[in-house]
Amino acid sequence: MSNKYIGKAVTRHDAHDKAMGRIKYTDDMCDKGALVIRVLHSTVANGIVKSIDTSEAEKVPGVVRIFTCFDIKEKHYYPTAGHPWSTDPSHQDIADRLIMTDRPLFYGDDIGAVVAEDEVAASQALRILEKSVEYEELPFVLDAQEAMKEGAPQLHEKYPNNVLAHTEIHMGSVEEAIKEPGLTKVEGWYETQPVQHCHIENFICYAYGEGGRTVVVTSTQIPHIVRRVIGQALGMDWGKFRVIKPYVGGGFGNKQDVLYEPLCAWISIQLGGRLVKLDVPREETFISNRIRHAIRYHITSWMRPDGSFAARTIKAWCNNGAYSSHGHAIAAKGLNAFPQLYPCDNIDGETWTVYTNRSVAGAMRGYGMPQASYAFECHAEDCARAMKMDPLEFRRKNLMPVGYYHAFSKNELYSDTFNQCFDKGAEIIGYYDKVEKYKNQTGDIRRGIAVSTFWYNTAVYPIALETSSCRIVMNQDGSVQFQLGETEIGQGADTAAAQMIAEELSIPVDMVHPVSCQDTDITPFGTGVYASRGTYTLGFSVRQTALLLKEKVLEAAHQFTRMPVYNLDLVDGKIVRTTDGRELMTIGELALSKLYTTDGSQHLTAESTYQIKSNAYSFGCCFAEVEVDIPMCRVRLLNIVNVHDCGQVINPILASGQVHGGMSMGIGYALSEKLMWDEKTGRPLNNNLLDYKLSSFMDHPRLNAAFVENYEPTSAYGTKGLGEPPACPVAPAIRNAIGAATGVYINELPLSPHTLFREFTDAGLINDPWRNEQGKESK
Amino acid sequence: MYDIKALYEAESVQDAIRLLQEHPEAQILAGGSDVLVQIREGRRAGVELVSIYMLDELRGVSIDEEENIRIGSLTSFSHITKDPIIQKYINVLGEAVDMVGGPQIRAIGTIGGNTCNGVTSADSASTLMAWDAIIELTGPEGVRRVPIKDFYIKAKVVDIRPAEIQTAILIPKESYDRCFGHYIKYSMRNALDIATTGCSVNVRLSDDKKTFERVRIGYGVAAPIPCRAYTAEAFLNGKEINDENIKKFAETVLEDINPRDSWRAGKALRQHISVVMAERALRESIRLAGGVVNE
Amino acid sequence: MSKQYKVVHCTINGKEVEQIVDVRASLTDMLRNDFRLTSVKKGCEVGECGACTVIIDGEGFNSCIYLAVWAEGKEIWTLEGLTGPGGELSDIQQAFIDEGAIQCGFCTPGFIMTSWEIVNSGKEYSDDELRKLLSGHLCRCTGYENIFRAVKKTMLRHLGKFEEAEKVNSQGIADYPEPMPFM
Amino acid sequence: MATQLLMAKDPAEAIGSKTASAAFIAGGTEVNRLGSDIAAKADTLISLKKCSGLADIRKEDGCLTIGSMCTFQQLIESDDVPAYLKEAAHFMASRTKRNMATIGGNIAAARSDSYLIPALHAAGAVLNICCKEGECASVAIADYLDEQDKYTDALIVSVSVPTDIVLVSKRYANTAQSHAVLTASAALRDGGLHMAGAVKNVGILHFCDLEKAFMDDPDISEDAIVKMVRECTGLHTSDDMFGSDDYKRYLIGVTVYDLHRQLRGKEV
Repeated sequence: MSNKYIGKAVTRHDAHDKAMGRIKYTDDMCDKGALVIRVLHSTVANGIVKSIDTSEAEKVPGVVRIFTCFDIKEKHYYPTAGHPWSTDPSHQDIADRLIMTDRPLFYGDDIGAVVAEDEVAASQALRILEKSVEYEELPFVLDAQEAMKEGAPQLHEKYPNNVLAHTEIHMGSVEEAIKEPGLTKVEGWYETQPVQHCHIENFICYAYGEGGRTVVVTSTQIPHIVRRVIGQALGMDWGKFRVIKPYVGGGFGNKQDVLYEPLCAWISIQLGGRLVKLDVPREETFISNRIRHAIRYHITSWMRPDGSFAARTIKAWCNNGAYSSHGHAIAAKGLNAFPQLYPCDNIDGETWTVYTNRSVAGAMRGYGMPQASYAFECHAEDCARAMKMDPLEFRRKNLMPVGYYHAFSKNELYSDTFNQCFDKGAEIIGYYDKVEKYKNQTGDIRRGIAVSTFWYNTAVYPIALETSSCRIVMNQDGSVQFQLGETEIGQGADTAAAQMIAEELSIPVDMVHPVSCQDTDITPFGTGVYASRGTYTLGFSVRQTALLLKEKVLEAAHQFTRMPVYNLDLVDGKIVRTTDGRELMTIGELALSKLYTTDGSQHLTAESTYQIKSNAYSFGCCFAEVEVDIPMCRVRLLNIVNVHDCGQVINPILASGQVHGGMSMGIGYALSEKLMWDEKTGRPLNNNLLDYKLSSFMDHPRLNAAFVENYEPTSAYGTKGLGEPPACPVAPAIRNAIGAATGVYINELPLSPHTLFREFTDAGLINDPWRNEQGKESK
Repeated sequence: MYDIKALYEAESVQDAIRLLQEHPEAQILAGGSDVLVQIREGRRAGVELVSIYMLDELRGVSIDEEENIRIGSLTSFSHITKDPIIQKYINVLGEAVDMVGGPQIRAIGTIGGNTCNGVTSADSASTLMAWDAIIELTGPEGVRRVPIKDFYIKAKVVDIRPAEIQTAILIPKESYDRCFGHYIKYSMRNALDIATTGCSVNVRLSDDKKTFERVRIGYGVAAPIPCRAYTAEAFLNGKEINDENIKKFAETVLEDINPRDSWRAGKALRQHISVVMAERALRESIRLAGGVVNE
Repeated sequence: MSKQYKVVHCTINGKEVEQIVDVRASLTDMLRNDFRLTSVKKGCEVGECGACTVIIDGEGFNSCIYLAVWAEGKEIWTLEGLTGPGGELSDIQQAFIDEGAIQCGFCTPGFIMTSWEIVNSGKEYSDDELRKLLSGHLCRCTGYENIFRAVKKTMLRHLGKFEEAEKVNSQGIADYPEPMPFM
Repeated sequence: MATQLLMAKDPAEAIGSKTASAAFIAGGTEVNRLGSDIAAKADTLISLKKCSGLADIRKEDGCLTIGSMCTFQQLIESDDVPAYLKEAAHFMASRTKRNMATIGGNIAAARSDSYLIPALHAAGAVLNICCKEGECASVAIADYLDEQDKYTDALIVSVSVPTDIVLVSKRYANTAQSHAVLTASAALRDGGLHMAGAVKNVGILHFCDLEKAFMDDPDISEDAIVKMVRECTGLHTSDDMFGSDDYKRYLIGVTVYDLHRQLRGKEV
């Protein structure tokens, strides 16, 4: 039977309020009288805070209180990652953070805080305070491999050589396999850069005392986890805190970490529960929140003459920054994907997660896969070229085949996803004609087209707990409210859930009201949104809960219609006798009767938890067509198409919106975004929206999102993850397209003018006659 | 809220001058797109400000009696771009200021502020240099006019005397008559960005459009202050329009500019780009002037 | 040190108002704190992201780097002002909803104000001109695609070109006959 | 509706700007109370809060000059103010209101339940009033109340009251906070008997007939006095929420009789 709401372009339930501008984000809800907190950040990349003289700063009119790392009497180290807690200590995240530390490990670490009546007083005091800190400066290290060498500065005692974790995978025997005659060896170093989430709403939270507890209103993806971590950070019962998440202005993983909620709650408590607000300025969001891991890869493949893989090795160094945050999970995900995307019998792989004196890397859309996809797909292109095979055919030959089963995760590729996506994308962009057209071009302006794919799964089973809870309450008119543990951060999870409930209960979707603002006192437990788990995981608990509620409704209907439950059904908001299709009463009449009957009145509600024990591959590809202006070292993206198999699409407009957003993040990742530090001082160089080159409206062509809908058998509504996959294949596709246009294949990101100039010069595409004459060395 | 010690709002130019004399510490606030941002960053926190934003008398573009194009210093970028006089005689200036930041910045930013903050990356500066603009300053001793090449002293320092404000920017007729130009802004993204290097070229061709009567080329971010490549200009003036001369002209700019090495861009890249832009801007200027480059 | 205050007379969303402001306040501060117009958002406070854009005398400005005292005598429009007395949405707001141009919604107010200025200009802009006019706003969720479609469709409808508006679809594969050197 | 507020610096400025459409505001308990239309009718309020020279209390040979802006609470806490006037001030039960209400304001309001006027009237208080043309005059409070319209644009600067007289007062109200149906005072001074009262919804009355009755026959009976008041045609009381006409007349009778009896007990 065709769905009434699933798969339809239902308008976002909050679109109207957002278009009117009346939607309330955290700052909009905070009372104007709140005290302002500004964090005092370390201005050394590694060191010890000897003293902080607050006397001068305290004189600034309007300053209420100044806290320093020395005010922390009991040091409660706490983990910040938005992972579900584990009762098994060996699985728990590393607890290495303090709300304020006297041992700063990166430029921008938190060593104090000013509390003032307004932002001007706060910033005045902060500037004075910054000059009254006495540090013992220590040598620092910024590069992951450098940090592992003997004699490098040690950040955490328990982790010698700054290695947070080191894992390996071995299959078959590479040593033996490479003895096979006639093999072609392809080797490459691939370097990805640190980037930042740049959600337009900076992180912000405020806290106040109420009823003997502390309420924290925060812009977060993980309210329940935030409550637990505040408890851990302050050494207090978790129930002493209530966390409220209003609408969020984008998260992308940065708000999947606990950021300043503990510090903000602690300060409110020190001030007797006064209302205090901590609004992070953009410049501090860049360096003192979370960034994406910069990962360096070394991949080697031995190819047989027929273009198949005989053996492969991979090494990956993952720069984690000063604290653990998500720990080894990001590196592990990349390594785990390597043998699956291009299966091979003989594989040796290892990866390190390394501490450095840089901003802390955490979760960012893709969680290690955009980095891995860049390395894997650049390498795949290099292999195809080495074997003189068409890159697309090379991929079709070597990619994970239909029926592939991964024992550990129990994931299975049920459909011929890769080929379907390649075919659809090629057809939309006109790939084959353009490949012909753009063969062996010359001249200053050249064009190229290429394709790249990626590996991705959905949610985090079996690595960590996957659970989802839902509560649905029916009103007297038959309409319902529902609450979920999965948070709305702009991706449309609420609307997708509403469509599912409307479908399951067969009532109009505008009678299904999401309670979007989450409150740990009221909302059922949930671990929030990350790992593209939203629609997939909430589907399980939503369907289960909706069915429970339907049972109660039909049970009640039996009472009023005298018909047996097995002859009743709920169709288009009416109780229907299935034997002859007669409509017996409307859902409104039923709900009213059941609630107000004097014989067995009952409130119609259902609540349940579903623990998800399955995962789902969510693959796709990106076709990019570029025009390269070689003399000016500029790339113009002519056309770009992403094709994704995310199972059954719940809402085409919301789904394509997710793909557009991922593609946009991929374009910036490919061409312009990079966080930079001063090698000599460890100071960040471009932590603002002017010098950090986020793509503007004029840096994007039209974005095309297409879907291949293979119903996912393990999923409640046939859906699979879609939040992160679109960010993965774009950068390699653009790199390969530039290669196709110019013959220069670059193994580093971003592909900015600086990089292109150096690579084009080395490749001889740029050779200024005047440079040789005047002997100016070019570097 | 900004960390401003005091704000004095001038009602007229004379009132502004009086306020500046009364408060010698005070700095001038025009559109504020630079000053207010620097206050927030702390560099100018706690300053006294004399706001001249309300002085409509300093807005607008006109042709004065000496046939100079007169641009009021408080004219916003967006109004310059849309002004018919600019479009007719010096359209390149309209195009150049149309590349500053985004539409909203161009609505508030003023050409006076853009030139007075003395920054070499100012999008208007390289074009004004290339068109020998005259900066008009009004102060306690009355009106003073300074050629823009002398107005810029060193990085972030311009020739403004105490209690003086910039009131207009003039383009003499001799400068714009029969003259066509093109500006290229090289930046890392196509909007909301600061020039890595800016190159503005203009030409006046002979009547038969075969030879260069006068060529001028100005650069932003190729030196601590906006500059001209005089050697390259001298080489090309009077020469025939052909590929060889154009290429030689483009290479000769290197003798006049000395871009620095920084994390924003390496010296080698800046040099290379400056040469490529010189050629492309020149060719476009020739096209605009109706000239044809014979191979 | 005593604070400096000034009375500002201006029109906000069609209503004449008077407000005492601290001369240090930005227009964003005045609109958000004194008039509770919380659609005006703070994303960077340095005039980069466009989330604070309001219309002043017909032109879009970043209100975060615009002093409140400069609003004297000006006519200011924020997103709250575009909705009719009975809650009727303007066509540009409806287009943002219909085209899926809204995700997290934080950049939406700024974008809609600039778009409102564009579609009410009565002019027809090319695709590249549209991109340039909207380039003062940063968005991380949408990749600008659906926003572009919403603005283009509304612009065409304002010009009475309804069929052409419906043809603005998402399958935007463009062909560029000539090379486009960067200049 | 009053849109202008003028903070008068001195009496000259206060009087100078007092036009027909302007109103003085002293303590504000009268102008700002619920139901008052003073502010509504005026276009300007002239505040005397910061007006110099109206708040001090000066002792001069046997009598006291009290600035019109002295508050009830200042009267109570002052060492110089005679006991009878403190007692009258205490009639205003609310401490916070006493901190605001002024003696000048109470007189100018001339309410029919005034706290102070009966005592001031019985004591023979004299008001020092300044008019527009700058000249000031001393006016007995009885005369001021008789021709109050003459003084609408004038300012009461101070009130002079005798200190060494015997004066007793009585006030009847349902609760401490509610309006009094009768406030009456009787005094022995200048060799004579002076009685006055404020009767709700009637006004300030000078009981000269009763004074004469007591003077003529100090032992006159209570019934006679009550009968006299009941039959007094000059008195126009009416039934209202504060009591019936008969009740008020009876109350006046027994009260003045009681006051007179107290005075005789305290004959100096």
